[in-house]
Amino acid sequence: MGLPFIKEAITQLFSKPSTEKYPLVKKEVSDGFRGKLVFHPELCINCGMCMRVCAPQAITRTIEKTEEGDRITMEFHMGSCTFCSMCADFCSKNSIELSKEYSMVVTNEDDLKVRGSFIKKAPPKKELSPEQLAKLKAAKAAKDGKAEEEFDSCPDA
Amino acid sequence: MIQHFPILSIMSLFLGSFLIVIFGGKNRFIRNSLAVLFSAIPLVLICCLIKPILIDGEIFSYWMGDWEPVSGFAIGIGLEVDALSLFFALLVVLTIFLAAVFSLKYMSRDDALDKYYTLFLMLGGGVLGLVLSGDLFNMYIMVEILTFASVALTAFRNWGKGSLEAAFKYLVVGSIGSAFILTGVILIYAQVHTLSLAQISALLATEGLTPATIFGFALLFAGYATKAYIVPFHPVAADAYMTAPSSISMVFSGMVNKAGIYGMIRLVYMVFQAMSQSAMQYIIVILGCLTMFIGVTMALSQHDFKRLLAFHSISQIGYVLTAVGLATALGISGGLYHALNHTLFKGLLFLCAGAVFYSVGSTDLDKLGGLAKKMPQTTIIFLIGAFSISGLPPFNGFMSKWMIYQAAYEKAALEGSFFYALVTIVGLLVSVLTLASFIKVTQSVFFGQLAPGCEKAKEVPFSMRWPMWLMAILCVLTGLFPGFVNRYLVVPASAAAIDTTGYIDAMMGAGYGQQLGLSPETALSLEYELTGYWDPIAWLVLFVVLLAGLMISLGLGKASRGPVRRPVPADPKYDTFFGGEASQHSHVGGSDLFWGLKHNLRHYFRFMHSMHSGVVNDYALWTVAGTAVIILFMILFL
Amino acid sequence: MFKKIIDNSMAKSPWIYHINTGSCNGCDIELVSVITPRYDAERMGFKLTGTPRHADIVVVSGPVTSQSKERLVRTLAQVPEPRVIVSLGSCPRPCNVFKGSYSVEGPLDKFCEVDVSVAGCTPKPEAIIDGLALAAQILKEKRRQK
Amino acid sequence: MQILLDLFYVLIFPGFLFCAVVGLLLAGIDRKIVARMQKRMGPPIVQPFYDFFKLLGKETIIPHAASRGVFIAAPLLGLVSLVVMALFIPVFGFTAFSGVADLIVILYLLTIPAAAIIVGGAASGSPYAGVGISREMVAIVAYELPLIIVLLTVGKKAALDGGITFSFTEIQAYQAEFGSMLSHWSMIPAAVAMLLVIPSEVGSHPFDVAEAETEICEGPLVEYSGSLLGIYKLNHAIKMFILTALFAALFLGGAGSGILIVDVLLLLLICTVVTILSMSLPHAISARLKVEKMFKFYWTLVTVLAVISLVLVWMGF
Repeated sequence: MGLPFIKEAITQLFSKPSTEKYPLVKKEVSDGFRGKLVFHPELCINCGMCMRVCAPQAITRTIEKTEEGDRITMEFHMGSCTFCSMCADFCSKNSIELSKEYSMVVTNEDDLKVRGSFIKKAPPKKELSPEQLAKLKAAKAAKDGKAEEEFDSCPDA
Repeated sequence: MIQHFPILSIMSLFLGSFLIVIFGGKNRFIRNSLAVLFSAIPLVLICCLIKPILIDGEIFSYWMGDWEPVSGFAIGIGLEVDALSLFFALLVVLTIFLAAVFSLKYMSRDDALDKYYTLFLMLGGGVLGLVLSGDLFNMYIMVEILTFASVALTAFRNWGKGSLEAAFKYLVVGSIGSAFILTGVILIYAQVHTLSLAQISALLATEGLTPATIFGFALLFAGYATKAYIVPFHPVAADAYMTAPSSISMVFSGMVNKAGIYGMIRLVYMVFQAMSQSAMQYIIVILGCLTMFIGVTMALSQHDFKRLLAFHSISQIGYVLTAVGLATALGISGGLYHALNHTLFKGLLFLCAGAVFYSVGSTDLDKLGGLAKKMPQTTIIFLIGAFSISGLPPFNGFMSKWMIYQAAYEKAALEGSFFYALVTIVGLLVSVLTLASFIKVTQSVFFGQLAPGCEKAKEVPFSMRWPMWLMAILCVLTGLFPGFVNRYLVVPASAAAIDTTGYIDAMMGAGYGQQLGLSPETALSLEYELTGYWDPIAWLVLFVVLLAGLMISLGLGKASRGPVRRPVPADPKYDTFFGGEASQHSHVGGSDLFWGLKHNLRHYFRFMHSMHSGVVNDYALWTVAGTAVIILFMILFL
Repeated sequence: MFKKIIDNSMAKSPWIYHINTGSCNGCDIELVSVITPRYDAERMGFKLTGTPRHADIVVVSGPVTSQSKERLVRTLAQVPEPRVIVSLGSCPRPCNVFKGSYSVEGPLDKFCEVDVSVAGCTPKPEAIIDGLALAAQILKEKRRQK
Repeated sequence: MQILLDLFYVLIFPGFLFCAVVGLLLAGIDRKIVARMQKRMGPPIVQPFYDFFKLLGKETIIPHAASRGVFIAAPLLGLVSLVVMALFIPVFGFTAFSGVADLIVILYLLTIPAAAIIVGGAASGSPYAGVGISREMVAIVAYELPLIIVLLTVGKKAALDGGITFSFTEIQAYQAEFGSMLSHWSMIPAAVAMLLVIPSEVGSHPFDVAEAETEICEGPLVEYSGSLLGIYKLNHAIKMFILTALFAALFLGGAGSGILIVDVLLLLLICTVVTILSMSLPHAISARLKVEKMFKFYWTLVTVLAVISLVLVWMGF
């Protein structure tokens, strides 16, 4: 029965422990660490790419109509995130980046949500003359009968 | 009048047995009251003898029909009651009485109870006659009576599995033992022409042992060893104890094997005075150690409550024998003390097994479980018995075992013999194994999960409980007052065991020994002291004070401590933890408590299992072979 | 005073019981790494126990799968009060990538009150230490309020 | 007055309070040293106190399947027998209840805490406890044989007139006259055997087969919670003190300095050293043994060591 670790144990007893004094001494993480997400709403263009690539569906977008335009709120739920960094990679405007903050400890789940909102101004509306309006109305009424489904399927038209 | 008490007590047992045959067949009440009455009479009579014999140190001799010795030759049949006889007689009558009371309820579901009580009282009469007798041939007759009564009682529940088989084995091995005794008696009679123990003793002491007497002695020794179930003769005991009704198992282990021990002590100390020879000491101690160790290791691998207790019974008899074989004052006192304790705690444990059988209908350890909630009193009683047999202080087993260890180790120091040091080690180890084994019983019978068949178990009726409680209290008392027990029971008995001259003189008339040139010296002095003697009372008081203090402090700290919750039914919080699994789907189970032990000692256990084959031919062979070895040893070395 | 000692000890000796309810093992490994010499949570009194009866902090990792739901509920019930439940990693509460799976019964909040959640997939050991320290403080508060 | 003094002995010194504090401190030192040997920082030395007080504040759950009385009484029984043992083990010249100390009493008393764990575990009705107590049982049988031999060896060696003794008073007297047992070379194997018996008797790490928390959920303690568990942890700590003190009494005893405080401090020093040697070191360097390996280890190596001493002592060395 060999006991190879006696020497090791005794040596360690008189040397410095390798424990990091974590809560007292904060620790820097290495490069490339993907921590808590930082969102720069001023860069976002509301393309929705991040939502499409997010596997855990941690990103939600809410759109409110306001006076100045649509108020778009991006909400990144860190509690549901896998930190794959796909959203950041796909963001053409670099409005999403993953910081080095790793300590995400909360008692309330809502505190884990990273939000950012910006206002997407509505495009300036063309002023139409009454005649033009009447023309459009007539055209619409003529169309109504034959192409209701078409209209439904193409709401942008 | 008091002179007649010994014979009256024997007669009352036999008379009771005949009366039950005549009147007990029809009426249950008459039968039961006869049984209790005629087992209580000897108890009273024998207790009356305590004062003159144990305390005042008299020796009663009684010649049947007043056939006193003629010109120094004993021609009549004598009873002789000295302290040793009375000591064993007390165990016998106590056991008989308690077993009779226990039987009333316990056996009430069987039929043919008149035959049961007949045999039962006859068995008691046989054992009582044996220990009170002063006549070698009379002892043989009593041995025959008790053997055949035992055989019949073993087979009493003949509907049970294996009881007829056990009875047959008992019959064969018991008959071989009886035959040895008879042959021994014949040989001795041929040499000395008398059957009185006292006279044989005196004549052998003056004339010395011849090869013929040694041969006779060896046969007698082996015969009584068969009755005490020491090692080569033991396998039948396990079967018999297991299949007999529990009240009878209690009687077997409480007094029938004590009868064998009594016979051996009487023979080696008194009649043949062989204990001064170291060869004799060696063979008794070796047999004792073997009995101890094999008994307890076999007990470890048993799956039946009563069979396990039976092997423990064998093992504890090994302690008694070892202690007796040490031939020191402390040794024989320890041995007798242990015999007393063994009667109490083993009787108690067998009664507990009986109670369990009465409530559940099984003694299979694998089928029992969780009875502590159903039978709380039996559990406490069983725990007292288990602690006693394991020798935990302050129960009685501790005291006697301690005397035995000290005797063995002192003997080792005295003779400078390493052998006796090993004996001490074996003794202590066996004690630990006993504890381990009883933990297994406790765990698998009383604690653990409630087994499927045990839901309807109920506490046994009062008439079964109070004999158990009485014995439990006696267990505690004999543990708490060892000084008292020593002074009034054990020391007089051990003094009587070695006081040959007094015995001879009481029987044959004063000065008989001196006439033959026997010196009146006693072989041993009974002065001993226990090194590091402790006071169990002080210890117990301490224990109680501490426990009370702890309870109070825990109670006071209630404000600051979390609440102790009582279980709420159907709340998963109070379920047993099965790793989150529902209990019915759990695969966890500790089936074999001694797996690690058995795995490491598997060769030993395999050998032992092959030895305990259950084949009666084998057992007869062990008996004869064992006897042959004993005879050979004695002729060579004595 | 005695009460105060007990309250203070509460925060200084939290024992952890760890339940894996279908986790990918990532969080489990990181939790174990917390008791390695490098992070050594024992210096703050944390200790992994083997049974819920001894636990103060229950750490749950993994989305609650339908297989593990029953076991989780049963085990959580067996933890004595006061207790704190920590959800470790992204899985237990919003179910992470397993959201909406036929075999996931989560979130954990359906079955018990979750006190602390540590985000990360998997959280760094430092984050786990932070979370456990917070849980210990909550434990003390719970004891005090009682 | 005598009663007050006795109460002081029982409750304060060397009884309950003293051995609880010292035991918990030793447990803390053990944990710290083990951590340091494993290159960790380790908990503060008072950590066992925190654990104990915390457990007092927790809820105590008694499961359905448990038999309530025994479940509650078992840890108390163990604690009481340990405190009683503390009264009997001499601190050099001083014993609280002199003349009653005895090797055989100690031997039996030592089995009571283990039996208490077993009985408590059995009473809890858990199958894990079943596995645990079966292991505990094998452990008891394993370490008890060498322990018996060691005690008998000391009992023979310490007797002055060629006889034997089981009395601590005589053992101390012998050591006061002829120097401590450890200074006789024939006793060294026995001392080593005793050092190996201690961790197993305490249930310390490489030999804690019964309470293997990673395999069988703490074995017999699986259903215990709250203050009852706290008492078990206290028992464990006191056992550490008792056994190290027993080692000190058997092998490093003597007259002492005569001043009680100095003696006590010396005893504590010895206890600490013995704890580190016999418990921390094996804990730090080895993994838990399998139960059958443990049995083999004790019945071969340790027993042989003890027997060597016994034979040497019998030969008069």
